[in-house]
Amino acid sequence: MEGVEHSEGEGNYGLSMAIKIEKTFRVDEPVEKVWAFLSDPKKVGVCVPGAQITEQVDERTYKGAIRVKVGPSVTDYKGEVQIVRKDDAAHEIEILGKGQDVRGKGSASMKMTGKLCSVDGGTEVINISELNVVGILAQMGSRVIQEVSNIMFEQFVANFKKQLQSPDVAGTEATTAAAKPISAVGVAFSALRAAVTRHSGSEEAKPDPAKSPGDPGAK
Amino acid sequence: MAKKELIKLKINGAEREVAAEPRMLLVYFIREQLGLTGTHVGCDTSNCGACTVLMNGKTVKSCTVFAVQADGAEIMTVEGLPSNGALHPLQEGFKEEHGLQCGFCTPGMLMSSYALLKKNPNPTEAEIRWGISGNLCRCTGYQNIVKAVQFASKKMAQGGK
Amino acid sequence: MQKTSAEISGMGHSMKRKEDGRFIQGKGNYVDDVNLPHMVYAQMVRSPYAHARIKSINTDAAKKVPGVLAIITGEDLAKANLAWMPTLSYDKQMVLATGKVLFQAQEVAFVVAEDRYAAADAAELVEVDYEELPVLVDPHKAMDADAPLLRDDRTEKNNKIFHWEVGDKAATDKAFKEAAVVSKVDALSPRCHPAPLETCGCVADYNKATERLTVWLTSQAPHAHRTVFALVGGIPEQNIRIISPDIGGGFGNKVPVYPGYVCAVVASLTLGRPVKWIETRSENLQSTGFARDYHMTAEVAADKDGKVKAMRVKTLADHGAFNAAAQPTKFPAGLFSICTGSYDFPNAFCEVDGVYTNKAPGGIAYRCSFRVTEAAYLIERVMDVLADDLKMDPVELRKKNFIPAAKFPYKSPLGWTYDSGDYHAAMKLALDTVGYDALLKEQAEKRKKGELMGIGISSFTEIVGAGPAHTFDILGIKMFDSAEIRIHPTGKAICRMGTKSQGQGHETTYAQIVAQELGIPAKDVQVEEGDTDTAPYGLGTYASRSTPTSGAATAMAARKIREKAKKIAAFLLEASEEDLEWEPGKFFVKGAPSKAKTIQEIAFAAYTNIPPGLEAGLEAVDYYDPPNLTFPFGTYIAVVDIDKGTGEIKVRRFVAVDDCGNIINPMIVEGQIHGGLTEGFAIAFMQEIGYDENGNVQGGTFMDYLIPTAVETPHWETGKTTTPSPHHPFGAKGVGESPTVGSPGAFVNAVVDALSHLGVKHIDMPITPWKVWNILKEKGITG
Amino acid sequence: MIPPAFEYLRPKTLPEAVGLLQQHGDDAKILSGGQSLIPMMKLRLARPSHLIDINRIAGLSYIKEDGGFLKIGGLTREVEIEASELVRTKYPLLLDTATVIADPQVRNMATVGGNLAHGDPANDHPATMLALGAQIVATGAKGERVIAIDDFFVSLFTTSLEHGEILTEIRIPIPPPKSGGAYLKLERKVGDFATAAVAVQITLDGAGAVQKAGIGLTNVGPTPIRARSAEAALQGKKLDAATIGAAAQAAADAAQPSADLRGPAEYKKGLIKELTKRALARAAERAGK
Repeated sequence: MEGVEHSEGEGNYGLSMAIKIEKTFRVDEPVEKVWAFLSDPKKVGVCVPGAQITEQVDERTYKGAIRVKVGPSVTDYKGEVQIVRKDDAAHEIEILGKGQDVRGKGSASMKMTGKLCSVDGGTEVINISELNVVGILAQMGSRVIQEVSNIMFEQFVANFKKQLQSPDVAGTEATTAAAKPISAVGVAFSALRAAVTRHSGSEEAKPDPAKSPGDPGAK
Repeated sequence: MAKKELIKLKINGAEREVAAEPRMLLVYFIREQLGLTGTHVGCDTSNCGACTVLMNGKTVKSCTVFAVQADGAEIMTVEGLPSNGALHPLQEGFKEEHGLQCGFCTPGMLMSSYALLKKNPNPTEAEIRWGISGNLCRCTGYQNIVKAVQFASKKMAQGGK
Repeated sequence: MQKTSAEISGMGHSMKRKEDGRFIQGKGNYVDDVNLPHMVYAQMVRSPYAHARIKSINTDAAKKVPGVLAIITGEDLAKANLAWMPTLSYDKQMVLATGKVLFQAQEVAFVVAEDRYAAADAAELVEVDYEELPVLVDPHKAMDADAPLLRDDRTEKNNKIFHWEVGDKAATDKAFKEAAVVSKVDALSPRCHPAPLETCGCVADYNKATERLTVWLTSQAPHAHRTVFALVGGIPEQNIRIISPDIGGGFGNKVPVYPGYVCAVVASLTLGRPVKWIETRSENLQSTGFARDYHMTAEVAADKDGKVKAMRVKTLADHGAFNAAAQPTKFPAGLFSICTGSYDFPNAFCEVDGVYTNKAPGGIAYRCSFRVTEAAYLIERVMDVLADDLKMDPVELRKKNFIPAAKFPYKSPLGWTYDSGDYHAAMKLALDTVGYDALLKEQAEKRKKGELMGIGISSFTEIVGAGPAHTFDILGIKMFDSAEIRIHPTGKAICRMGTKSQGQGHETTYAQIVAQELGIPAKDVQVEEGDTDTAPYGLGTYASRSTPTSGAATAMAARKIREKAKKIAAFLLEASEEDLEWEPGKFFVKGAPSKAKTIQEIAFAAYTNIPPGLEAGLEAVDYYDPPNLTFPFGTYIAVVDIDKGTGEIKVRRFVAVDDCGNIINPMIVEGQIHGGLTEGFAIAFMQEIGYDENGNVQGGTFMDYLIPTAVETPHWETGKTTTPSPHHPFGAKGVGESPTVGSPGAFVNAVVDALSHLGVKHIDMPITPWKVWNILKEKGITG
Repeated sequence: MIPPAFEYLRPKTLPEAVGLLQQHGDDAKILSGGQSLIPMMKLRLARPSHLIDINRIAGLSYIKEDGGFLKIGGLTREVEIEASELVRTKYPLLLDTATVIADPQVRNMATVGGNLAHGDPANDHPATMLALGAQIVATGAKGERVIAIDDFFVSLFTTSLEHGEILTEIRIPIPPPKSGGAYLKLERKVGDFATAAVAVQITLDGAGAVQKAGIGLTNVGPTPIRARSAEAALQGKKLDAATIGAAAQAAADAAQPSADLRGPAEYKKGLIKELTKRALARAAERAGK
């Protein structure tokens, strides 16, 4: 089962920016190992291209940031990731991520529902992601948002499989430091250090935080 | 703020030298640094053509060119159309054929038409329509603008200029 | 009416426009061209959300940008009781958001800095923490029990703005029950935007020393705006001067007061420096007055022969987040009740419900006299549906039901008194011009070959020129308009008006009226508008009201001058007034044409040789209150060809026959018609401000809100009939909006006609190639 | 409307430009025509730290036949393509394409290289170059490398140009006799991106059968698409209605459009089918001449 849905509204209410991606994929690992990974936002977060978990707020809530880079366009979001529902027995999880553009141009949110099924030695991951974009990107980018989502999701799956198979996954905590960019779309990891420091007021204002020379995400 | 760059250019025949931030768009440079307000801003997505000027003889949307790129260039704006105190036949044509109403698109229209006639002194109606297709007008429906260009084309052929 | 010489160029002359000289030389003076010493620049911070609670606004980082002078938020304005302002429809609107935002691109903070660059950089750094709320974009859901409540500031805890109805419901329902045929159409007049090429903006300059505020404003109604500023801002009205300089198109967009204006004034009052605020195109499309968004249902009852018996209309009006419609007070749905159109309906009933949604506020008239475009489109559409239901030629159906010329003045079932009309004459001229019979033949042949061609008719009636004052006001100010004429000693004149041209050519046409009435050559008459310090009070230019109101006032003021001139002439000629006769430009003694005094000689005498007992000078003011509206009309015919493979529609021909009564300047009238038809074309085929379910604007820039270029725009063929208005001083009616009002129906009718043999009854605007292709695909014609 | 601040650099030579690009990293962008980049900067969707203006580098603007190729310099403006006699007489597909890009003012500035390097599937030249089987010459620190057009478009807005490389030349194999091409674009209005567009280049053999065909599709997927199955459907066949129909259907099947304001996905597929038919007919007519 695999599909992309781009719902169209009734009448003249035009297109919906809600993009739903359903995808089922298989990993050759036992279900418990996959569950341990999937149910930890710090680990899953690393698989989302350009995303990073910066802080754990409580048991179910994390702070994070994501940089979405499409060609010359760059959008930085920061926000929260929350585990809305987690069923260890059924291996089902619902995660809600919400971020505001750091320059006030909008927001993006994604609801991801993951369910694991044990199938002949491996695990089937059933993933439904619903993406909502608000603001200038949703106004201007209707022609690319869906493409970007598809690409990001494919990369997520690739990263997920790769991370899961890396030897340290089961034991140690996944690192919160930015990994090397792995994106074919040029989706780069970024800690958004400048934006965060500006927010906390600990550094003098810069007209353009994205260009901070110390940006660890820069190549 | 990035450091300012010295921009030296010739506008409507006059040499000017003004420093500007690299991000300054040519249209604001012309309007606000050089004080020539005939060139207008009508949109923010490079669609409307109200800001059309000639850069080295070719029309450009001056909202989609940085002023630094025009360093060393020759710029011509609507203010440079008349010669020896006489209106250009295109300017006459726009008035004679009622090719303008609110006047906001007119300078850009004139510059596109000017470039068109330079390239093609005797354009067909279709060629005129394509020639001004980078300029939006909300008032005239273009029909009289086409006539205005035809007026100028005829007048120039008769040695008007 | 006596036609004047070319030298005088009174009415009926295609005089070249007096205002063109500065525009063709790049010397127009638009608001953004105003450059004052010490002027600073402003940028609005806008909401990316359609509905959200504002948890906090942090301006610390923004304030640190070098050059930033002030950042104003809603809370700051609230301290001065300015966080909200009244709209033109007795609602209120947030100037800067407090508590929550109600539409995407709503004004949240106002950044003022030494230059544009600092203002733009700082605006990005204003941090607003929002909590998203459920978004309501579908007006049909606005009254549902589970719909989010948008306006929690109101006492009524629902999303309903108004219910308005007119007509005899019982009689109409009865007629429907008894009717042989009932035809119905659900038609959307989609949300669109006037998008004049110049966006809205202002330069506000408060002088602390003189305590005077001068505002250069993109205003179609400077006097009304001055009064609003005085009432809202508490500044004595004599200390406010509004200057509407050259305006780069208005089309209704520049009637309301926008938050940016108020903020710029507040910033100038605070800083004591001139503040320039010019919105970008995207801001213009996304936040300032939209038009239409009428969700309409029309039913027509008729007998078997197609004689109409009754009309019933039900409409849902989406007004967005605030009811900022520019409408006369007593008419929450404007003049929508003109929806019986050119047809003699014995009965009619019309009701409109207005609702709030999470969209930009507005409801202004886009080149339209208060909802007339919606009405004309609806009746012309439903008449075609009726014709199709009856298998009748739409031309025959219209002719059968036209209000006959002999019935004027005609009282419509919804309460209007049409002043004059001859609908058959306009229809005949249009049919003859387009060659209707030959087209019908061609269409029949093409259909046999499987080709798609359509002919669309629209025989519209307009209603323009509000007043009369007894019925029409905006915020209580009666809808008269004014003219003041002063004749100088050398016989030249200056004429000042309460209206404001935005490209209509007032500097020429008003001068021609003076020329017609006084014989002073139009070139010698200076026309000035837009400066509230000098012009007489008026309600401004929109709804095709300039000629019916200020134009009439000009004639009336000129006639007052002529009366005085007659006294002076009598004195100069040593004749009695009764013995004098007038021809444009001079009084002469009956039977002795050589004994004459020109208006110039009379003017000179008014200052140099004043008759005893008479005041010096030669001037007059007139505030004209029209006794009725005027009702221009016409027949438009569109011929379209459809490309089956791509769904593209080509407008092959378009014939527009207009009747706007007596014409001041035929060249200008034709130009107005070209422009209006082009806007109607865009509305029919290209334009829509849509919203997705999150309230994101779709069509918020010129990349997606499509303005046709010269390439797409059809060639227009125009024609005219002349049926003067019986009550207007020189029989004129107003024309600027007829083409926008009348043409969408013709375009849509033509496309539907091309597909009618496939069972298609209606397609909503904008009719894009993909909509057509989808229909063809569904019918198995393409794909 | 006010772009974010950036540093402006204007190298005089290609090596200098490449050096600057490497020195300033990923946030540095090449400014050639600027007609895609500057609008994005004005909306603050793009915020490069450095702009490296290559417009003053000599020798990057030319249109010439050389060594079996039509060679187009990376900095060649669209208007120069339109005005080229060589293009007009021998490369109708290229001429078709250049004349429907944006509007006259934009074409005076926009470059062919930029149109390709931007990697935007909505741009017009990519499909054309796919149909023509072009090659891209990229110049970097290590010198030039040639990239086959089929390997050039990687993903949305992403090409196989490496950071530090500049697109300096486009090479189009000189078409043999009995070749012809056409580009057909449906746009909502002049200046809009294509709702869909099709580029076709064919070469006929002596008997009038298709010897070689190239078909490229614009704005119907995350990258410009080469419709290989459609090309295969033509191979060795005469361009009768059945063949054209089969190729058109194959082209439509190759399209992966998304819905947007220009129309639903199904419509765009339908357009590809229709435009492919028409482009093939026009290309055949031109090839036959």
